[in-house]
Amino acid sequence: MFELNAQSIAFILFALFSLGGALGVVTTRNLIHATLYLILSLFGAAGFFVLLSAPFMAAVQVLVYIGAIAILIVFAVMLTRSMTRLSDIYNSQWLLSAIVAGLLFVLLLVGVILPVWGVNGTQAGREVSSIVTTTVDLGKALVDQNQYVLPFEVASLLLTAAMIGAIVVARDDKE
Amino acid sequence: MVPLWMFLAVAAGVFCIGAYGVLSRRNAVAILMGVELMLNAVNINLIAFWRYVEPLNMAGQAFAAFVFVIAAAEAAVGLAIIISVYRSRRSVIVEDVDMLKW
Amino acid sequence: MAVVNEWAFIGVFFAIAWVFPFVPIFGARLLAPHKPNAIKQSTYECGVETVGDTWVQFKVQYYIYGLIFLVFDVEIVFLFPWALAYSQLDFFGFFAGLVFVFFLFDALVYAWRKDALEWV
Amino acid sequence: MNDVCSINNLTQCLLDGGVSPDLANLLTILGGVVLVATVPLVTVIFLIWIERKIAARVQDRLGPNRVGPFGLLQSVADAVKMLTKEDITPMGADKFIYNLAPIIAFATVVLIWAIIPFTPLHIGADLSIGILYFVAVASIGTVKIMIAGWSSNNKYALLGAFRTIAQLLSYEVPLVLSLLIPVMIAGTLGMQDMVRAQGSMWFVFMAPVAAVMFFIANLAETGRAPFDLLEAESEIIAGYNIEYSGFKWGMFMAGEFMHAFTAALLAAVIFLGGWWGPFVEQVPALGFVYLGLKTAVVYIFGLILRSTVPRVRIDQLMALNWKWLVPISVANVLITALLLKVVDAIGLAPQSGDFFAHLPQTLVLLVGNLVLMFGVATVLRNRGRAQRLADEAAHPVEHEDAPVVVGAVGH
Repeated sequence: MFELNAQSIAFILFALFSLGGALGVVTTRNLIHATLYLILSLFGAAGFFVLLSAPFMAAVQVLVYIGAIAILIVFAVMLTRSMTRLSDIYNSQWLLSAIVAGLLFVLLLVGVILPVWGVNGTQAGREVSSIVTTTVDLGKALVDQNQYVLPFEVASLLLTAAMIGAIVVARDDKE
Repeated sequence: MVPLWMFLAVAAGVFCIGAYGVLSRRNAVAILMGVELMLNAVNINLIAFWRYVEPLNMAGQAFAAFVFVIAAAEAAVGLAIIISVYRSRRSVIVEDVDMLKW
Repeated sequence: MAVVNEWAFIGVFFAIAWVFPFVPIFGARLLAPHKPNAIKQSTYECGVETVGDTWVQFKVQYYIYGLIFLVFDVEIVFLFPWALAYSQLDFFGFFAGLVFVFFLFDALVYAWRKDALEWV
Repeated sequence: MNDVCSINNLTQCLLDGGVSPDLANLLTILGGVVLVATVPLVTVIFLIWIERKIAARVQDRLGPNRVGPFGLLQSVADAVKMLTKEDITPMGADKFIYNLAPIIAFATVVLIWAIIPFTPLHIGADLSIGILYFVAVASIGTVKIMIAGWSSNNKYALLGAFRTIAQLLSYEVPLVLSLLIPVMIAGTLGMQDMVRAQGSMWFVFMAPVAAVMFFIANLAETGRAPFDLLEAESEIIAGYNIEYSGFKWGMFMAGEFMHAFTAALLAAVIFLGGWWGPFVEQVPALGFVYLGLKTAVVYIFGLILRSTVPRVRIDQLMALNWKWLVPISVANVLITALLLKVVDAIGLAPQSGDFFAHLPQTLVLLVGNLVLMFGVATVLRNRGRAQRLADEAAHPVEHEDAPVVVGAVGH
């Protein structure tokens, strides 16, 4: 059921990136290091998108998350000087949070994922289609009046609004 | 091909780690990074289900695309708020920002 | 199969590309002298001794540029599928793109009028 | 059938030799990767020589002429020198990240070469999202500068890194916007298809504004004069790589030289028809020659520009991008989109692949671009005149003894 070929090796590698990076993000004291772990984790997810035949999404992932959001986080870390002052990176409820997160994971895995899509799950026998839609179809769907043209325009409006709001909030009015 | 449940398991793992970060970190920027991880886990799920269940329907990819938009807007506004709070209160620790508490 | 091969090529390329710069750097480590001392390793800033913390306070303007870039980047990325499918779209497709770009331009005009694009 | 083993039939050759299919596949890919990745390494040695020679000629000097014929081996000598230089890690530096940055700097440039179509047959990986791959890899470039500046534990390195990141981020916007136009005309993101679509007409004739934008944005992305604020010695003593020495510094420099060349290569592929030229379909190897010639034209133009114009200030740099390049690029996207639909509606869209079928569409797009250029020129002229009049009103100049301005040439 799980043979060792190029795809599965790549999957294991990306899973390690993804999970290891995520663990690094939540455990590192230095926030610049945490951002680098975040980049690693996001890169692993981009690898998943390639394996799932959605290369456009992989490119967007690298471009938007690594090229823009990670840089923005670094700017914010620098602007708030937030890595030098913290003596304690976790709050008082960290143990409770860890238990909740662990329980949530077990619940998701044992309660939902394995019974439905696992080896003997109810949906395990589904045929996986070898035909997939391409980026051209995505482009058509995004501007089709019966599909996603409204969300497409609203997304643009949302980003504009976010930018205006962020400029207003971030700028120093005293200047 | 790699079975679907493995993708889902990794996504669930990333989501829970992100949730742990959000719940336990004191620094606001670190909390924001946790939120980004959670959004990213959702994206892995969306694309995995799109590929394995409905590869001919654009909904999965289109939804993932809009999640990107949300993530970008959230990072931009969230970090702007953090910078603004830091300017007025000289702190990015969420417990220090408790004016609305009673 | 061909598609998988293309990406396998990229994967191997990612693995190999790190080796090329690593080899000479590692070679230099073997060949070059290595005699560190405190003066040599001290931070070089303008010839005088360095003062204070490296984490100087940065202007918020850097963040504003990053912010505007982020918004533009995300919007342009969504224009790529549109541009890719453009020859197969009807006039409504052009109109949808026009409205999308109009909002983008709107954001730029706002930032301009609010002097958010000025360096100082 | 074919007795000679070459990279084109390596898989078959290995299979005949009794190697298992998976291993044969892997070996083929590995061979291709090593081949594609070695080309930029060899090229960069000559690039540095060409760059120094041309800069020297422009400034009426001789340039390197001692080591080897015409000084050709100068770069090799430099490399040997750098290998034996002591490499200093400053105190307080973040060791791992400090060492990682030059590796990323070089690797990200090499990675772009994976998608360059050299001839109709020779391309590393013809990805379906080729152009976006380039944009994505290029955007990793900001990360290397950020971590190099941060890990050095030096105020000037950090300040230089922040300025550089602001510059790179800003100029990425017109860069990516200008790439939308070839994608729109060709209807593909793949690099090989992009070159094929230029068989009868290069995109530079259909989209000259986009080509100029791509060129200018790339000058800024690669840190070439007049946008070389990355290494502004006079303002911020060097930039993000100030604390690096030995071969690590060399990696930043080699990466920069190669990035400039790679940008010229991409401009040739996307706008100047790539490997297209006479008889290239009969003899695919000619593609290397044509692509090389076109790249050389773009690259040498950039070099001459580099040694001619002085450096801009950072506020001018930002204003140029956000107030000129970005609005022009956005307008250009809309004009091209509208004209393409109009051309389609009145039936002028090319029906076949030959030159005359493409002529009407090209002319319409060219006229649209010229109108845009003329509009920009008019705005520039009017604003320049208003500025001049305001200046003269404020400071009356006596024209007889106007001061002689000694212009700063190059650096």
